Amino acid sequence: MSEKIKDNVIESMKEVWERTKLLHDAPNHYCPGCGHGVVHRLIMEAVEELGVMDRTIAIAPVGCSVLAYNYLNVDTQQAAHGRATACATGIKRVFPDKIVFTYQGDGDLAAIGTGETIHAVNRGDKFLIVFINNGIYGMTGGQMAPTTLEGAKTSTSPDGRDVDLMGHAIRIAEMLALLPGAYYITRQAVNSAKAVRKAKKAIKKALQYQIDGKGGTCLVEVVSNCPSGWKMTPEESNKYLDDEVFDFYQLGDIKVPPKEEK
Amino acid sequence: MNKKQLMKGNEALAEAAIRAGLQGYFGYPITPQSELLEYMSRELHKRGGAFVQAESEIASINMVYGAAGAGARVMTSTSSPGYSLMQEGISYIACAELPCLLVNVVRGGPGLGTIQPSQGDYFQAVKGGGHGDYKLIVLAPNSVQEMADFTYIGFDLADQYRMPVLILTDGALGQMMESVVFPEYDIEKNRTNHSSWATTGRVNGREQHVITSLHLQSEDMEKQNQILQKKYRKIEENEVRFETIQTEDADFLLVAYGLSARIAHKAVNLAREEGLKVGLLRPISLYPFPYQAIEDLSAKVSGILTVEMSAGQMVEDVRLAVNGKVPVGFYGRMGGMIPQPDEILEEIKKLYSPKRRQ
Amino acid sequence: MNEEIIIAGFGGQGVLSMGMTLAYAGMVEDKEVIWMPSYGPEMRGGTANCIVVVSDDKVSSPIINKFDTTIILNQPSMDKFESAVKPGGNIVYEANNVMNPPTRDDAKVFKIPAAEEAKKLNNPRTMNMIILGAFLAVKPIIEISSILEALKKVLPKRHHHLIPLNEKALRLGMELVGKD
Amino acid sequence: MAKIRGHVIIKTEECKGCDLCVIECPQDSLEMSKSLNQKGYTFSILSYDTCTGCTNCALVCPEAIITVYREGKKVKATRPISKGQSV
Repeated sequence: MSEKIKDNVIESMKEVWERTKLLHDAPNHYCPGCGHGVVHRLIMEAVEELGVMDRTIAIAPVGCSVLAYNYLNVDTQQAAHGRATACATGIKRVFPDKIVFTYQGDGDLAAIGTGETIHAVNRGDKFLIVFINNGIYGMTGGQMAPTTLEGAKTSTSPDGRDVDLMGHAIRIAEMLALLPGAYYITRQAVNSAKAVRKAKKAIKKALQYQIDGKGGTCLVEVVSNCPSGWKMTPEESNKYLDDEVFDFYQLGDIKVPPKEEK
Repeated sequence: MNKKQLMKGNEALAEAAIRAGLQGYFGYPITPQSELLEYMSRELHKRGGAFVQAESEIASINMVYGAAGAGARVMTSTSSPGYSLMQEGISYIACAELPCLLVNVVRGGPGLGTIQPSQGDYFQAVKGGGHGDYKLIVLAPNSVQEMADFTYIGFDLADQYRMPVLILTDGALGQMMESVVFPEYDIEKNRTNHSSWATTGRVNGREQHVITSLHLQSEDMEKQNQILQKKYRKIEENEVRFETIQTEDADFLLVAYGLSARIAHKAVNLAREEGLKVGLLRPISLYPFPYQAIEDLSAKVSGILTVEMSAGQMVEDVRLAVNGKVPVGFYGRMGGMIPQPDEILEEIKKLYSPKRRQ
Repeated sequence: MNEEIIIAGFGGQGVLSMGMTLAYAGMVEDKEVIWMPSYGPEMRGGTANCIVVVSDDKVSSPIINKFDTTIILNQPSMDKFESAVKPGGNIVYEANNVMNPPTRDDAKVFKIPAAEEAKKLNNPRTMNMIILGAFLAVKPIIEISSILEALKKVLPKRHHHLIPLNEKALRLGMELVGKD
Repeated sequence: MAKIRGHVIIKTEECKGCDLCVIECPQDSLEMSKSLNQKGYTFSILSYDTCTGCTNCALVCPEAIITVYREGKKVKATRPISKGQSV
C-alpha cells in the first residue's frame, strides 16, 4: 500500500485513536514488548480525560521506570527506592487537592518499600498506587523479586525459585486489601486489547475516586511482562502470563468500595 | 503576645516552627526528641499544618522530600540513630535542591548508644552524612532561646538557598527548660513562593516540573555537582556565624559549640577567677565553619583547647583553621557523658601559657 | 544571686514538678532560670532528678556537678548526691525516706519529716511542696506568691483547686525548718 | 467481510518490532516488515485492506505510535477525538 492510497483513504475517515498529548513526544527506553509503555499511556489518557493535568503529580520509583518523567508529561517527583508512597503521603497530606499517583515496580513496592506501602495504605492516604508486577528485577538484570513465581528461573534463582530457601511469591494486593485504609484494589493486565481496556477503566475509576475525595488508598496492580528478563519474545511473555502467571495472580477486583450512598 | 515563656528546648523549637508557617511535619518517636513530635501532634493540625507520625525515619524523610518538592515549608526531627536512617533521603533532597528543616537532637552513640546528650554526630552533620558531595547548612544552638531563633533562620536559609538546613542540638538542650521569647515573624513576607520549580501540577498548561536527583549522563551529573558546589561557596562567603566571649585580651582560646560552649563559658569564668586570660570562640554555623575567625584568633593566643561531647570531631576543623600555628588540644567526654567546667579548667591549666603572641 | 540546686528522689515523688515550680516561680520574678531533668528509663519508676538554677544574671552552664543546695528525697539519691553539695551549702532531706543521715560536716543539714506531715494533710502528694517550703525557708530566694503563680502553670487546670492546699503545705514546710 | 472500514498509521521509525499489534489484530491486516528501521528493528505495517479501525493494535502498542482511523457511524472512541489534528 503506497502513501498515496493512505492519504486518500484517511480523508474520508475520522481519527478514532491517537497518542495522548500527555505522553512526551519521545520514544521510551523500554525493551520491545514491555508493558510499561502501555501502562504509562493508560494513566496519561485517564489524566487527560479527567482534565486534572493542572493538579496531577506523579511519583516515579527506582527501577526500569525511574525515568518515567521523560514520558509522562505531568509534574513528577523521582523518589528514593521503595519510598514513593512516603513521598506521595508527604504531598497529599500538605496538599489534599492534588491528584497524586505513584508508579512502582515489584522490587520497589513489594521488597525494599513494603513497609512504606503497607503504612501508606493503612493510613488510607488518598492517592493511587500503580503497581507493575512482572515478577523480576528488570533494570538490574533479571534477579529474583519477591513476586517471582515458585520454580521461576532468574539470575539469582538459576535453578528456579526454591520456596524453602527463597520464600514464596507474595500477593501484595490481597495483603493490602486486608487493611481498612484500602479503598479500591484491583489486579489487571495489559497483555491483550481486552485486558488493556479493562485496565484503563480501573485506572480511571481509581483516579475518579481520588478526585471525588473518596476515603482511602487505591491500588491498581498490573501483572505485566518482562520479555528481556524472562528471556522470551514479547509474544511468548504475554502467553506465559495467560498460561502460568494469572493462575497465581488472579485478575479482577480484590477490594471494591462499599456501595456508594445515594 | 511575645512574652517570656518557660519551655523545653524541643517544645520551643516546635512552637517556633509552627510560628514560622510550618505546613507539614513528618516524624517518628525517638528519645530524646519525642516532645517535639508530641508537640506537633497536639498543635500543628489546629494551626493549619499537616502532621504525620510516620512508620520510620526513612518514611519521614521521604515524606519531607515529597512535600518539599511540592513547594511546602516542611520539617522532620529525630535523634542520632534515626538521623542515620535518614541519610539516603537527605542526599536526595540535597541533590534535588529542596528546602526543608531537619533537626537532630543528638544522643550518645555509636550503635543504639544511650539517650543522654552527645555531640558525636558532628562529622555526619557537617561533612555531608550520606552519599555524594553535598553539604547542609548546620546551625548549633546552645540555649532554648536559640532553639527557637535558629528555627526561623533555618527555614529562611533553606528557602533562600533551596537546600536542607540542619539544626544540630543535643538531648540536654532538647530536654531542659529555659525562658524563651518568640520573635515577631511575618510568614507571608518570609515564606518563599516556590511555584517556579515545585511540582504543583501543570497549572495553566505550563511546562512539566520534575524533581529528581537522577542524572544518568556523567556530564549532567557533574554539572549538577558544580551547581551545588557554587552554592556552597556562596554560603561559605555569606553565612558564617560564630560568637566570641572574652577573646579581646585572651592568651588562650577555647573552641566549643552547642551545650559544650555553655560549659566552656563557665570554665572561662572559672579560669578568669584564677587570673588565666582565657577566651571562647563558639561556632554557631558548623557548616559553613568559621575557619577564618579561628585562624585570626590563633595568631594571638599561645594555645587552643577544643571541648566536645565526642571523641574529637570538630577539633579536626579547628586544626585545619589553625594550620599548625599553635598547639590545639582536645578535651571530650563520650557516650552521653558531659564534660564538667572544672574538668575543662584542669585541661586549660595543663596547656596554658600566658605568652600572648603578637 | 545565683542558686544552683539539685532535687533528687524516685519517680512519683514530684521531683521534676517541684523543680519546675521553682523554675517557673523564678521566671515570674524575672530571674534567669534553667530546669534540667534527668530523662530516660529512670523516669519510669526509678530515680529521678533535676537541676534548677535561679540567677539574677544569664546562666552559663546548665551542666553542674557542685550545688549550693541538694534536696534529697530517698536513700539512693543521698548516696549519690551528698558529696555534690558545695562546702557551706545546704542539704535538705526527707526524714522518712532517708535511713542514713548525711555525714558532711561542712554543709548545713535540714531534716524535714515531710512525708509524715503530708499524711496529716490527708494528701501524701503534698510532700514535695512541704519540702519546697522548707527549702525556701532555708534559702528565701523566691516569694511564696510567685510559687503560687507558678503552680497555675505547672498544675493542669483540673487540679487548680488544689492550690490552696499546696500553699498550706508550703507554709507548713517553712515552719518545719529548725524544729528538728 | 468487514462492514466498517478502518485504517492505521504507524510511526515505523519508532517501532521496536515487538509484534504484539500483529498478533492482536483480529483482521490480520498487519504484518512485520522484512526490512529494518533505523533503530535496527523490523516494524509493523498495514498490509491488507481488511482493517476495521477496532484500535486493538493501538491499545497493545507499548510505544503508542499507532494512530487509528475509521469511517462509519459506530465510532466508540477510547478518548474524545481531538480537533484540528493534522495527519
